[in-house]
Amino acid sequence: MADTSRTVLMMGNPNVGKSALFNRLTGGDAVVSNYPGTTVDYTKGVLIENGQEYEVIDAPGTYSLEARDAAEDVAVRLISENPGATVLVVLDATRVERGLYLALEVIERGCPVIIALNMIDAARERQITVDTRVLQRILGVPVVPTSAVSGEGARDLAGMLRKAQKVDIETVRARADGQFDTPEQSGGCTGCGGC
Amino acid sequence: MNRNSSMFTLYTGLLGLVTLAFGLADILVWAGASPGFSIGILEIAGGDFFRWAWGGAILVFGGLFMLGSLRGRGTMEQFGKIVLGAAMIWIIAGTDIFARLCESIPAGEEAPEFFNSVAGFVGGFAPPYSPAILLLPFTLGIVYFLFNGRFDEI
Amino acid sequence: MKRLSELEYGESGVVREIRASQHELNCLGIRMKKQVKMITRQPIKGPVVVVVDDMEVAMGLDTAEGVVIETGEHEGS
Amino acid sequence: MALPVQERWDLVDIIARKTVAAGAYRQNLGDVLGDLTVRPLTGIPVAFAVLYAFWSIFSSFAGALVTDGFMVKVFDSHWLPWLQGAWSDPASIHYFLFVGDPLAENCFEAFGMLTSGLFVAIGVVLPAIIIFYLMMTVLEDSGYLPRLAVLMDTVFHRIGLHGYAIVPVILGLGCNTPAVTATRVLETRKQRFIMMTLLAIFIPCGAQLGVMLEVIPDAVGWVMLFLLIGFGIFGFILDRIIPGSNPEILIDVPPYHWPLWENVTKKLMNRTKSFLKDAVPFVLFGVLVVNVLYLAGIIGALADLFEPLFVTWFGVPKETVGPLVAAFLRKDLAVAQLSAIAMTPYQMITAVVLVSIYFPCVATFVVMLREGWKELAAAVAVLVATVFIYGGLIHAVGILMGVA
Amino acid sequence: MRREGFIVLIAALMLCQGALAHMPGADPAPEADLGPIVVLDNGVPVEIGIDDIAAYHGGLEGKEPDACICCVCMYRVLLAGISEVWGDEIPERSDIGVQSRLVSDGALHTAWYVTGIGPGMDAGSAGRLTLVAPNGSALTDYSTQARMGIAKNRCLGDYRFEVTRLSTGESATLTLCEDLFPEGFFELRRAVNVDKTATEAQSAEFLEKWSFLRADLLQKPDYELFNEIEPPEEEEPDVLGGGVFLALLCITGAGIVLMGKKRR
Repeated sequence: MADTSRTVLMMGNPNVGKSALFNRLTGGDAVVSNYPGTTVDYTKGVLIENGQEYEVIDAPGTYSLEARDAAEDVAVRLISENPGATVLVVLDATRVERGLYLALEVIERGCPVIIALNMIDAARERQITVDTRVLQRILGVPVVPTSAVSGEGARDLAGMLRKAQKVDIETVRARADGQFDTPEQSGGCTGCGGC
Repeated sequence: MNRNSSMFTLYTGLLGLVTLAFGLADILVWAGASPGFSIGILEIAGGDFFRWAWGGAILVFGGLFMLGSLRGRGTMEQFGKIVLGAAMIWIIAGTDIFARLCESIPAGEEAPEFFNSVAGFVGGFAPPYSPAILLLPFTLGIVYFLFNGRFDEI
Repeated sequence: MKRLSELEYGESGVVREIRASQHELNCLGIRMKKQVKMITRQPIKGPVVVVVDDMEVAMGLDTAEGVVIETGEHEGS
Repeated sequence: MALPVQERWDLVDIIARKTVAAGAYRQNLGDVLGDLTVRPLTGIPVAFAVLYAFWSIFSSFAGALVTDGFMVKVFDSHWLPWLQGAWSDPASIHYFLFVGDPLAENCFEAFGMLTSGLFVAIGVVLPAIIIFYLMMTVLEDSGYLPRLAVLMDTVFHRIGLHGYAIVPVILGLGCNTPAVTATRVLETRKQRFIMMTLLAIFIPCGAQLGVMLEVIPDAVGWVMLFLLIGFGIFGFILDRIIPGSNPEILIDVPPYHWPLWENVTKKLMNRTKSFLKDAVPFVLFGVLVVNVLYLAGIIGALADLFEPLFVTWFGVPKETVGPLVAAFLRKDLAVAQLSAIAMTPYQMITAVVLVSIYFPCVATFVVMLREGWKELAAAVAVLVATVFIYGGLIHAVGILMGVA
Repeated sequence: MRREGFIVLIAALMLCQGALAHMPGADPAPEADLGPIVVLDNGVPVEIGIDDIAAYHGGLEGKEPDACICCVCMYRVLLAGISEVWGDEIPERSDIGVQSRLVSDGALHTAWYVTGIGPGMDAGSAGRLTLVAPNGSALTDYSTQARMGIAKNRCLGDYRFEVTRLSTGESATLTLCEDLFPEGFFELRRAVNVDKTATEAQSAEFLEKWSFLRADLLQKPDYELFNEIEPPEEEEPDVLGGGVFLALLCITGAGIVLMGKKRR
């Protein structure tokens, strides 16, 4: 943990496929099940992307940073212990709202954040569409649709890791209220899906 | 469509009744009403609590689920109950067949060799069968509907 | 107005008030103005299962009693 | 910079409204089945059917196919005679430690490290563990487990847990060590303590199940029944005497989907591997230590010491002390040893139940220690009391029924 | 008959039991899973298990219930013989005829008990028992001394029995297989029981072999005991039935998988 900038912490609600995504990213073997709370301890793995080595930590699922049980406690402790780490927030595309709450909390902590919109195939099946571009614009962090089951988007996600952004929550709020801060966005493409 | 639907209702009703009867027979034989019998290719051995009392109860529930689907209207839910009832049959029959499979692969304790002969292996699947296995072909109608998504029409 | 625990099978309504463990319920999608539908109530004071946003959530009976629901054909959020 | 909770939710709502569009969702068959399996009227029979399938496949595969069909033959007619012939000097200490009884005709009764130890580990326990984890994986990946949790909550809530405790319980039926870690899904320390203690005491591990199925197939049902009743009674008591809160269940119930083959195999491999790593050394080492203890006369001394307790209070023969000491190292092996002692069926059931509720194996101890030594100490205290009370209770029941 | 039996009984009690009866020091008999002999006593079915025999024999000897080799042997003879001759029918006691070259108390008591000849039983419904001397002629003197004389030189040939259905004359002859008896069994027996010249080691050896033989008699299937009974035909596996089933299973399974694939 000498160089925390190379640490990627995966956070997300329980049962959104964090572990499956972790396995896709690192080739590791975290345990995955179709019930919330399978991961009760963290798993570490290594991802090498463009010559950069990332240490990926798969945290237990948590709904918020106010821990409810011992497993969530592990997750909250992880984020405190790795202050400089990039946080990969995994959202379930079929249940975006719940994940967003956690994502906002993480953003408020001032961590560099990148969002994986996982289970995108399940969402399509359920005819739920998530506008990634708008989401990206509002949050100001890269959003990558993925499916850990089929592997869709996992490579994109790895490539985007270095583009994780720190954002100020007030600007998020401002953008959400409709005041898009255009110049900042259009100038440097922070990796929006549109390019 | 209407004719189809009433045919299907009749079919599930009959299947449910037979399943229910077989399940009850399993339990009764276990409880000692009969020392176990075998008619043609049907055999109810009784004896083992797990297989005949517990397994029989599951068949009873399977039958009840199918009969229960006849009541009410909600189409998806009705079909769900039918599938669940058939699943009970599949569970019992599946485990029965699996048990036969497991028993007919090795040669048996006395024999010096490890694997059973091909004839012995195939012979392990010979009749008589438990009621659940006999019901198996009759659930094919449900499988057909399952795959064709025809349950909307019921 | 009814408590969530008092909904009939298949009955749905809109959340108007959450009296207890609001944060936890919120995290699971049970929030103000959300449409919930009762799936099942387990016997002898067992938990209840409801559907919110096409997702099933199971909760204890006491928790469910703390959620006030307005029934009838109201639009959810 | 942090927002108040409510404002954060408001923000979430705004963002969600701008980005998410849900089309008309049509309920599919999976959803209907999901609902049906969580309703008590249909769900409970389904739970029974699943349990039936679980046990039936377990005993067909582990019992009939692998152990009886192949392993017994491999070990008894090939490995044991070869070892007995090849190992020099049947009267020596090392022969006793590694091969055991030179006259033994099967590996269960030889009690050498390379005979009974290896046979139990590879021939009996390994197939049991593999098939158990395979079915368990399919069950959890399909999404049935949370539904079972909801159905079980009614019962579990009465004993200070909530339905989600079914996860560690089922895991514990495979091996107690991952199960202890899995208690973290429970919320309060009270719940976790109750769960850990009950796990250590009343949930037999897959290794033990496999051996029971092999040596006392007729009594397994009774043993499980007694354990289940004990689980209920002592859970109820612990809930009353342990301070702390008992929050209610509050979980997502995910929709069903087909388990992915690669995920299942991967998980099976991992779990089996970690089991082999943890358990096999313990079994082999356990046999060795027990044999050394026998040679040193310690087991004999312990047997004399505890004889009054065992004979009068539990109603089992004094020879069972040896296996009970062995149980500390590996419970499954203790069951195998018990099977070689002559006793009545009821005594056998009592003894096996005692082995189950007696100390958990060393590996479980280590994991429990990791979760906190205070909990461990308390759990041990509860355990000693439980063994004493419940063992006596079973004996009393036996006397009342006229079978002890 | 009853009177005669009574005398024999008293004689048996009084005389040395060396050649005939109990085996002192033997272990209790092993558990055996033998079905009972079922006979009709004036139309009423009576079930006779090995424990009944042991109790009867022990009782006549004035001892604990005891299932000695001869009892067990005769029991198996009757069990097998009755099923050979009567098949599935249940014989009337009075219809059973037994000829035995084994003349020991145990065999005698067992045959008495089953055919209803023994003391304390209804002579009216009794069958017929004939003891046969080694030369093949029927024994007339059933006294213990006479029988002891024969029993002294017991050999394999003495284990020869015939069970007859008196009403039809159908009968089955049963002889024990040679390989049942451990090597040197009869010599040992003579040394230990008759001549009393055995060393302690020989006695112990005999005891062990005796227990072994009894366990075999109790536990082995009929076809391993008697030369006349063929081992049951190795049940020819029903390949056709199994094959049909497997074929159907495979075809349906494949059909379902295909249907599932097509749908996707």
